[in-house]
Amino acid sequence: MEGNGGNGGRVYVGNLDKSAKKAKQLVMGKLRIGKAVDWATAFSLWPVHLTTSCCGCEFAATWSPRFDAEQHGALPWVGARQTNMILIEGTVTKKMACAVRVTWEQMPSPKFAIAMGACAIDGGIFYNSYNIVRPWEIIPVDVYIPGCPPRPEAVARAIIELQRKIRKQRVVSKWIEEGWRPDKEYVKPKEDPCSWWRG
Amino acid sequence: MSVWVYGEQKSELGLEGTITRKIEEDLYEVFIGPQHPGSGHMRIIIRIDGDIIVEADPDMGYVHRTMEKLAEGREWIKNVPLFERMAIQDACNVTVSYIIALERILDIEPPPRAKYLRTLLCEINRIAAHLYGFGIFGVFIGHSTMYMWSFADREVMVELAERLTGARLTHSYPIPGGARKDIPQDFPQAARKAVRYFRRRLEEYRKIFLDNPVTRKRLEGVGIIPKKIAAELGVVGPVARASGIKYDARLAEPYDAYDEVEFEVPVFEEGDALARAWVKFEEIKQSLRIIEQAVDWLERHPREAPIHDRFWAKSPPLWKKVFEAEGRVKLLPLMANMKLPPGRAMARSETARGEIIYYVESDGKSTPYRVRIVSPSARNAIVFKYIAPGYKVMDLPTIYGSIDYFPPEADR
Amino acid sequence: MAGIIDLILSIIFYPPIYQLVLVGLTGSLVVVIFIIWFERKATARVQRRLGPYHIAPRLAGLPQLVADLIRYAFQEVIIPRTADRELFVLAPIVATVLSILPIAVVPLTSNPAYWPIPMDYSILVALALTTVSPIFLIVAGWASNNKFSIIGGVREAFVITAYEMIAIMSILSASAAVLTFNLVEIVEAQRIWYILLNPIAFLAAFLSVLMATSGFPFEIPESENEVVAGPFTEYSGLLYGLNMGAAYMKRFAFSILMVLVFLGGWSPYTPGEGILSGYLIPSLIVVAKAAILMMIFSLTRSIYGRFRLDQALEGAWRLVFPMAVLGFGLALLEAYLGVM
Amino acid sequence: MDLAQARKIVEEALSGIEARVEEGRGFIEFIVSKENLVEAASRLKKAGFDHVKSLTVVDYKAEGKFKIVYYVSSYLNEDLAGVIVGIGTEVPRDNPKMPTLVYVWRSAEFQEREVFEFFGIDFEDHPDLRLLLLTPQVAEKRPLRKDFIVKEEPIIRTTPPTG
Repeated sequence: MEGNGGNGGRVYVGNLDKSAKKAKQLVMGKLRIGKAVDWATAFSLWPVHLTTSCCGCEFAATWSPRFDAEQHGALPWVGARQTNMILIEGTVTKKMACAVRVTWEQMPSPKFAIAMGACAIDGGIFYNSYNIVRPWEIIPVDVYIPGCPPRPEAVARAIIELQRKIRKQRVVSKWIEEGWRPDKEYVKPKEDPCSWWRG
Repeated sequence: MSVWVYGEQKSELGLEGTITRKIEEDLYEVFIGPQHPGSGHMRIIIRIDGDIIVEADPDMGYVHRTMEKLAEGREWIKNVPLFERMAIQDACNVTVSYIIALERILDIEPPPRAKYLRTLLCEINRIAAHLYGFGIFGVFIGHSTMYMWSFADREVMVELAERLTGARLTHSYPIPGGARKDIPQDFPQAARKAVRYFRRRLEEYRKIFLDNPVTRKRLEGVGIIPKKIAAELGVVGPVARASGIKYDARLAEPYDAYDEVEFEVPVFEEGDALARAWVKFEEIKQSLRIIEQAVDWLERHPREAPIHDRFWAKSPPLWKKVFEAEGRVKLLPLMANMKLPPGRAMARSETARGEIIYYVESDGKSTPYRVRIVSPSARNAIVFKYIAPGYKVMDLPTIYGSIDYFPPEADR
Repeated sequence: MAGIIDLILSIIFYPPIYQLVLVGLTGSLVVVIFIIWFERKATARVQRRLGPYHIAPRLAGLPQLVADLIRYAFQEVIIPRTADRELFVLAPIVATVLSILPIAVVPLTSNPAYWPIPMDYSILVALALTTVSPIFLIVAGWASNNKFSIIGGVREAFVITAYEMIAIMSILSASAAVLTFNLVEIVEAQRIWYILLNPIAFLAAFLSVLMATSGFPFEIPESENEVVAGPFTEYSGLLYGLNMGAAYMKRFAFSILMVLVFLGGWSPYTPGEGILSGYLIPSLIVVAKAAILMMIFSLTRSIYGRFRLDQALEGAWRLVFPMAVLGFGLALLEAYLGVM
Repeated sequence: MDLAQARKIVEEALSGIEARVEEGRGFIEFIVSKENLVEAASRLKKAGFDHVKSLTVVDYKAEGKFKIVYYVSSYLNEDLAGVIVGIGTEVPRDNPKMPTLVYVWRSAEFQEREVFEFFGIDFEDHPDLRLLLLTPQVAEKRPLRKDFIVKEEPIIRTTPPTG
């Protein structure tokens, strides 16, 4: 038993996992609202506030009045627990990789990732730097945006692409039915990105 | 609690910090960042006693992309886009001093037209960067309208820069011996229109942000840096000028056209967060003046290639035609592989956040032997450690926003 | 079998319950969806942008909150291993339920047949119920076992001390003026809306409600730049959705109270007989007025930043509290003169 | 004020301390021995140079030494603000140790930490000598030393790219 949450069988909380499973069967099997869930998630992609590098400038500009990505329902939000999208903005350094991975693990599924900028694809201008990692080594990326930095229009376009992907491939309803992302492999970093911190 | 022994000046300046890791264990330790809305790409480890910050330890390096090392392996001119990534919203200001250092080693002076062009883009960048700072500052104290307004108006300046250089942020505009492009024909009208627009908008900024009672209450008397301590900590830019230090690299060692244009350097005495906001606000006004003058000068004088003859004389006639038609200076391929004579040079320029310094050492090869960059944010980072203690937790975003700290620039 | 159905029906039609379901749950959900949309749109308008749009261009993005809620409902709910499991799950649920509970006791019509609970102290009971739900925000912050949550919870506790007295005092000033604790009598007594007779108390109540519901100059417990999401930092999925809704539902409950006390309740309309005229129309008027009041509340977001905690407390005790006292004194004077 | 005048002022301040003067473009620097560094720095500070602009270390691998120069200037004395003066020393590459100047110029604190992690130069008596930018694994390699090499693709290919 660990802490006070180990038994999970108290009367007034009940076994959350079991009841969640039952509710899932009821909702997804009988009511068939998978399509609505896909629609809702597509228009509610909230990126978490994690600026990894200088593409953050254009990230900020994407939510500025001129481009206003909030039109598409995306609202940058503060905490990792309340969001469902991570937008890697450019280079991820070895020190930042830990933060990226931890943030990704903190986010509740179903979650999505957009990698922004040339650095996030293959290092870009810093390709031979000794202090960077590729984001796809740490988290599974859904959409890549080329450019150094990409224009805000490109970022908005990536959000629309992701929306289209979610609705076409029914990513979220499949996640609810099967419990994992069918279109993405689980990425486990080869080496622990937080080893420098854990010592 | 142990106190630093601080030379002779200890009692005089009152600059007492506590040694990290030696403080009592029972204080509440809060990690602010790197995934935290109150910090950009950095972490500040604060320890709080009640609501008061006892110790703040900036933990930088989350965006350290090894520019100094990479520069040693790249050709001289390929380093320009590399260094630009330090502060892409302020690209021209950040790279112009590297170019000046190269010109000092090459012993050439750009033609006056190139100087004015660089000055023009520098000031456009400065306004854009100040507005960026204002936006982040606004969001840090919960004022989302300031963020949206300043980012909306920043687009005006970004677009102006785009007309001039072809890129939104990463212009790579200055090159050794000149600038990459002349102004387009319709640029002066657009620039004047933008200046008029900004003069009108700045009043509205003042009303909603600087004179807003809630904002004033949050900013006044927060993060005070007295003049002597500011000098001791070596802070730069608006932070120093808000503390009464009249230092601006544009005045101290005029580069480009800054000794010919008229402008003032706003200096405030209070040294608190509000004064720092006001410095930036007044600087935007001065930048508008400089833009007007530079545009007038460029319009009055005939178009000529804004690049030193050493590079331009060897160009084939076709490229001169390209310049006539498009105003674009094509670079010689030898420039990419250019070898600099051995020598050492240092140059400084005033970016939006303060003075940036390049130390460039050449050993006669096509790549630098050593480039040392000291960026304004790297010098201002020390403020967290010495100024934040003693203020409340809710003042930390205020201090962070007011010194306009930009981690990619600080970490290089 | 019939007995059970009767029992269930009698529970549903037990007046406080159906008022809670009809106005408290359904009404507040509709109003909150509208208000959050309005808040985002109005802020966007001030900030020269569009706000939520592409989700339903013809409705100007009105279903945005529906999408957000569905997304939250089907997202994983993470309960940290170090959290106090039971309290962590229960706190937001209880807080949400409690935040609309005041609606169960306020009469929304003058027709006695449709009063939820006929009693003479309805304003006192309603005010007492509003003070319970913030406790569970503190519980939520404590149960999360996260530093930011705990700091947020402590801030919430500080803010409670500041606004509670003011809210109670300024809203009770109306009952002091009419010399009754019965909300119906207070509404009936308002030949002129009480806001005109005692604007000071209204202003104090307005500010205290802003503080109670994290309205913008006082959005301190959830101040994102220091404490991420305050007490809700560790909450995800449905539980966070509940938390977020709770603040707005609380604002809705307060707004209904303020409408009854200051804005004449169902005032231009005189409730008659029958469920339509006796209950639905007057309660609709009250809800509509409350929605308008909430729209005014949401405008502060685009104008102000947030105060520091100590400044907010100082302002509350030094400025707003004397204002509430003054309003109360004014009410007593009015009672003496017999204005109402 | 130009560099020639600044040179006079500094030479006056440093009288009695043996210093090698080196001129670069845009700055002037005085190289003293390791033992005299703190004394020389204190005298410069008294002469009005109140903050460190840049702490520059250059690794001369062939000569087996690091050159460490504190480039200082003045804020409070507006005459001196226009010049950059360096005061520095040289330490051997194999055992880089030198006294800290934090107690003379507080503005050098973070830059000394940076030099420590990038070059492995040990500043004796530095109050807080920890890593600043790098992770321990990267800092072990001392990345800015010349024997740490990053590869760069040549700009002109000798063979055309295939495929």
